[in-house]
Amino acid sequence: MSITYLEAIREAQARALADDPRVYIYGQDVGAFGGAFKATKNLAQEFPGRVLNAPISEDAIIGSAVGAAIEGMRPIIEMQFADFSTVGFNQIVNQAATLFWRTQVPCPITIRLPFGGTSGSGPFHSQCIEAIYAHYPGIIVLTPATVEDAYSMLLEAVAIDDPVIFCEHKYLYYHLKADRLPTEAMPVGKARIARAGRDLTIVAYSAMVHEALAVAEELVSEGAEIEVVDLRSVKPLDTDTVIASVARTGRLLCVGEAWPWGGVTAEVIARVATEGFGLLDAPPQRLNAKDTPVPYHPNLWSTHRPTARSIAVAARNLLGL
Amino acid sequence: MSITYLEAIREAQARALADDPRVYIYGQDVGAFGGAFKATKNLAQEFPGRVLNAPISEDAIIGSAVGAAIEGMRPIIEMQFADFSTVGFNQIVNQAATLFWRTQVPCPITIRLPFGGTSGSGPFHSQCIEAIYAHYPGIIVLTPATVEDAYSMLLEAVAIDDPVIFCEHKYLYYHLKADRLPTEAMPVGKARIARAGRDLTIVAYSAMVHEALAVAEELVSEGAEIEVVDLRSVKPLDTDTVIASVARTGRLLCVGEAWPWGGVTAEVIARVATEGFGLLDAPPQRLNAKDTPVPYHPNLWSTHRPTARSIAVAARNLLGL
Amino acid sequence: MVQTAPSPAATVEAAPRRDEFVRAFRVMLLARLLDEKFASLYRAGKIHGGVFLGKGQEALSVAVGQSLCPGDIFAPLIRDQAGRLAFGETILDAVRTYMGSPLGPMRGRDGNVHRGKPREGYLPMISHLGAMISVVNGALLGRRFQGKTGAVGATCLGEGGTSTGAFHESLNQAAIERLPLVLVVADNQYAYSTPSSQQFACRALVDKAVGYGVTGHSVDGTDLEACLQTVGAAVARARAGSGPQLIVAHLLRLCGHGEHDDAGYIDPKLKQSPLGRDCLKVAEEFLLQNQWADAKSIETWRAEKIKNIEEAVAIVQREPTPDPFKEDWRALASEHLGELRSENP
Amino acid sequence: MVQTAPSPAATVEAAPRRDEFVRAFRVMLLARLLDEKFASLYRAGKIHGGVFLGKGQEALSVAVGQSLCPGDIFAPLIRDQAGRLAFGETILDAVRTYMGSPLGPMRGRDGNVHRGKPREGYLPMISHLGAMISVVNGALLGRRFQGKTGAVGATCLGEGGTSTGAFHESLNQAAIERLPLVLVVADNQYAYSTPSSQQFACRALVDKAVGYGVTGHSVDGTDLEACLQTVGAAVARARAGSGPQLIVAHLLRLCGHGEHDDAGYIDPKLKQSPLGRDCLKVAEEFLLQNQWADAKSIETWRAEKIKNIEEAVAIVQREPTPDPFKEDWRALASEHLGELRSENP
Ligand SMILES: Cc1ncc(C[n+]2csc(CCOP(=O)(O)OP(=O)(O)O)c2C)c(N)n1
Ligand SMILES: Cc1ncc(C[n+]2csc(CCOP(=O)(O)OP(=O)(O)O)c2C)c(N)n1
Ligand SMILES: [Mg+2]
Ligand SMILES: [Mg+2]
Repeated sequence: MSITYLEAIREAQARALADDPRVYIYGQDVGAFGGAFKATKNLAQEFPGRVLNAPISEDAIIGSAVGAAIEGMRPIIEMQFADFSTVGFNQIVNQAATLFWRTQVPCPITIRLPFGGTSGSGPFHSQCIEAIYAHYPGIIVLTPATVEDAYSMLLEAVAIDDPVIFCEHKYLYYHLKADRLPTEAMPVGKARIARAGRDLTIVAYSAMVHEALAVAEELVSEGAEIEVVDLRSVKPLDTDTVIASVARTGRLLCVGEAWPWGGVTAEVIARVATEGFGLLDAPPQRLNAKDTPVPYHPNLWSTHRPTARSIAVAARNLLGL
Repeated sequence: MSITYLEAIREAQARALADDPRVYIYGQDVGAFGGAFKATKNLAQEFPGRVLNAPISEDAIIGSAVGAAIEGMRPIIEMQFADFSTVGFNQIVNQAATLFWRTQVPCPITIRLPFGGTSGSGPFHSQCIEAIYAHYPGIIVLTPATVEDAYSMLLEAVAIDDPVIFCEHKYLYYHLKADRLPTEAMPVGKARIARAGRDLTIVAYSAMVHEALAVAEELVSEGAEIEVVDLRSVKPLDTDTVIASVARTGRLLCVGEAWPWGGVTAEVIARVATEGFGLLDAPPQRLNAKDTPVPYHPNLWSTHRPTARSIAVAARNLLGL
Repeated sequence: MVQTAPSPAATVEAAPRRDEFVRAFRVMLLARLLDEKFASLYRAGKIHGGVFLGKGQEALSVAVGQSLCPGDIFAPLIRDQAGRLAFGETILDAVRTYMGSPLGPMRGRDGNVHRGKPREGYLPMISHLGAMISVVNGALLGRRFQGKTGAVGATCLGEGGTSTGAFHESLNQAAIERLPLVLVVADNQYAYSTPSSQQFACRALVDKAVGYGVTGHSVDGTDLEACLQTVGAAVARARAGSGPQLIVAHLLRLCGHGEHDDAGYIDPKLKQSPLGRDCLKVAEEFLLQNQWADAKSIETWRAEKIKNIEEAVAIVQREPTPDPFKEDWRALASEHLGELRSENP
Repeated sequence: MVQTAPSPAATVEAAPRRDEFVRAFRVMLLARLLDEKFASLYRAGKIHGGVFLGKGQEALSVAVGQSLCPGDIFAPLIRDQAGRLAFGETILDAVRTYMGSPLGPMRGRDGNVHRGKPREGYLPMISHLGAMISVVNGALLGRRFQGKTGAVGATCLGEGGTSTGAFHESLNQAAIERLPLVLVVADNQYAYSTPSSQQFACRALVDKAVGYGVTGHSVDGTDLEACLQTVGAAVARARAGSGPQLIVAHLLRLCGHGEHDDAGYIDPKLKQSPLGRDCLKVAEEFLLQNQWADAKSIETWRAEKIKNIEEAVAIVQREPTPDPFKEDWRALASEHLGELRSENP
């Protein structure tokens, strides 16, 4: 048996629906059709009345989730693409994110954002916008990089008493497979050492973890042992694990698929520079997508985002190879 | 004669309207009433037909500005409060910001955001959200800290062929006065040494510049010479001026009124750490607002944001005082 | 409760109508007096930030609050002091929120009209106009999921707020899900300084109802009795399962947008028109005319309410102000997921 | 242009009508064939990303494009191949955009249906539904500021798109400013898989018009002649100064949402109903019946258009693909304000 990242997301939702009567799913085409990516395949049939199609009204979709959460429900919201969450932005950052702080009433909603670049998807179906949510207080932002995390972190997201932006990478949907679903999991908030090493720490998250791992593998032949830290959650961000890794390696490269200004890589480097300055043997470096919209043509797209190729260049530079 | 920051903004708009027939102003209550803050006072009367009231439709307000820009106009859009730009967010980051890159047709629109905290304004009338705009490609984000910059940078914003988010600080509206309007100005994109010093660089922008200057003044008596860099523009960010200052002082404290995660302070520190690592004699530090919504009560508000008091504590720590 | 002897005109059938009217009038009176107190505290510099009054809108607002039952959901807006009180808000909670008391429901974190108690179905507005409607929808959906029936959700908006995308998306959402939503629009002729002619171009706002497939109601917002009847009927229809109800009330804002605003832009002709009548005066005259109350009892009520307000203000003024060092500065319910770095110490 | 001899039925008055119809038909035919070519390129793996067809919507779409004049503004949506061609788009531009050619108007930066030439009044959609309407408004406002009169702006939307806040805000904005906007809604019964019953609850979408104070038109979207007449009349009204026009056309999407979608969810009853008629076939039959064209000429047209399409594809396939090293990777028009740091080298 083998299960994809996408199937893991479906399975997590099936389990959440089965285990907790407070859970329901709401989003465009999530009903009988099973969602644009089939992440809710058969769930409407298996859980009648609990998986609802929404109109093309992202603002109202999110707003209603907050209301239901106030009444004790635990909605899972599917945005058809992360990019479209910008029209529901206000309800996320000003309604959902402030509720608990203002009233002490928790707002347990999970907003699933199919995000990240895939070839040929262009400027409006490829964005990585985790940073704009992480910037606001009152929101948790998760970025699972593995099939196991897609499953266990989504289950945990539903259990968390705060709004969770669940960034599921569309590139990983079909490309990533595991043998089985996990039975135990690291908690949200903890980063993972995806590969141990002692010469350089590459901090990455979501799809970039796999690019970083490929580089670590590739550079073995050049004598470098690269440690790869998978952040898993970008807010909260597990600074301790990152700093402990840098303490071991003395060198930091932070890689993100998002735009440069104020992204995860800026936040990670700022934390390491302020809290772990003395551990650094060389200037920390970061690698982001280019500061333009995400291009449509594969030639451009594969240059716009970091890849194993460009990460390897940066890693070699940092390692003096 | 004396002129406030707010009046400077009015004067810049009057001059833009007078000098360029392509300029018009559109926003809620900007017409005969002169705007919620009176930033467009008398402009509708002085420039008939060119200062239009808008319905409460931020999405359509911004979208229409893009259309007019395509036809060669240079709209100035007033958001009543920066916080409400979140409902026009999509048109800013996905429509305006991508137009030039997609089509080579420039999108010269200026979006004025009255932003920043004032006592008693609470979670939805106090936000500093420059970072969410700066994160996106295709947008320029300005944060004038002085009366002179409010005037000259707004004029320059209108002349720039790209969407400009013009963050005007509500606290400075009435608190800041100058003798006259400037006749010449530093260009957008250049940071300013607001005060020279050799022991510590404090990088700040907008209202925080004045808090930083107060600290610099205060710490003179303790023997410290603090250099204050006013970023003026947070995107583009004048890394060269910041790094040159750090080269002189060896120490960096970056202060922002926004939330911590991925804000201007993260970006500045990441840049200095990656590009000017060797210049730092001590770990760089940053100071932001607390990671909660902006509180209503003055007691809470004045603790939530950095102030001269808290900046002085951080500065003393960095200086070993 | 009513202290006058039943007048000859008051037949047996009229008694409940009279009781309802008098009850509403007394809440309107309280709301007006409380608003006036806030205005005077504002002028005295005792309130930080803005003060937003409901002057001229009390009849409509009280009708909404009073038409609801315990267990219903209510998301009022900036001009709903009357509706809030009718729905059960205490004077103390209102004063505490305006003064930023840590003992109020918002604990000094949020203020003025941004207050509520979500656990009691009383939803605290965020400032973004239109944004509360879908929250009410969701609360009603939540009830439906839980098999709880019979509740209604009401929320208020100005005519300016109907221009928001949020208004549209949420009214449509309610219509599709056939939720028991009562959406009450006070067309008070202005959105801040912007006249309705620059806000919409339809002949009557209530004409929007048909485009959503919801029931539309139109009412004279200066007439308490009409408001009670129309809103009461709409709430009853929603409760009975007839889906969303859109009520548009016509009236004039009899104050500034906020207390900082002298509203010099309001067309004097409107003030003289029937729209410009003060609903509280109209209701008082109606009371007297019908002999449902006499001038003396009204004076007694007024004195009583002023006393209640002054007591509440006195209490709150003696309360501690929020202590930043006692704040946990945590925006998350999940304590273990909080971060405390790079912040203001 | 029309290659058949006038039939006896075609009176002198009918000639312009006939010419218009034939012209439109030929564009519809081209659009259908071009769409089919995109579908086959997609199946052959030659197109990256999605392919979105207008099958069943050509009559409506062509009517929009053909009713506009040079100097007008047009913001089409995903199912508007016909309207784009009628408005003047070349086959080459369409193919180049789908194939990501650097010589196309979007130069490989954007693709498929996201294309246009803003300088020519042809606005390139962003994906967010409803977002183009206010851009058209603004273009019309810009013209007004410049004293340029007589132009109309048209834009298209699906019935699903009417649920967006953007639709509402922008139609209201156009109504307030009384802009010459023609908003064409294709109610093709589904938004992706979502049937209209889960998208809105009003009896007829056109009932929304009254709530905005704009003129509403309803039309059978499978009937080319009706589309030409209704859209033509609406455009004329807008041009004459009657303010925004809302057109709702009824039809059925005769393809998947995109070519990845087999549309198995479409109710077979709808396919059999009059809504399910193929507008191209209906128009062809109408042509033949009226003897405005014979089968042979239609075949000739088809062959000619296939040839044009194949030529264009052949050209584009020989064109270079975008070269990332020739890209300037700059999102700003203001070169001096760009930043090139911390990016992918
Ligand atoms: C989305 C949004 N944009 C702008 C504002 C600023 N604002 C606050 S109240 C107001 C006017 C509201 O007018 P209306 O809805 O008619 O209500 P009224 O004040 O007349 O009761 C405006 C523009 C806001 N709160 N929300
Ligand atoms: C704001 C927004 N939300 C979601 C989407 C994803 N999406 C693309 S097309 C589509 C369905 C559109 O249906 P409709 O408007 O009826 O047009 P049709 O495809 O039927 O022509 C959806 C949901 C989007 N493009 N924009
Ligand atoms: Mg109003
Ligand atoms: Mg459709």
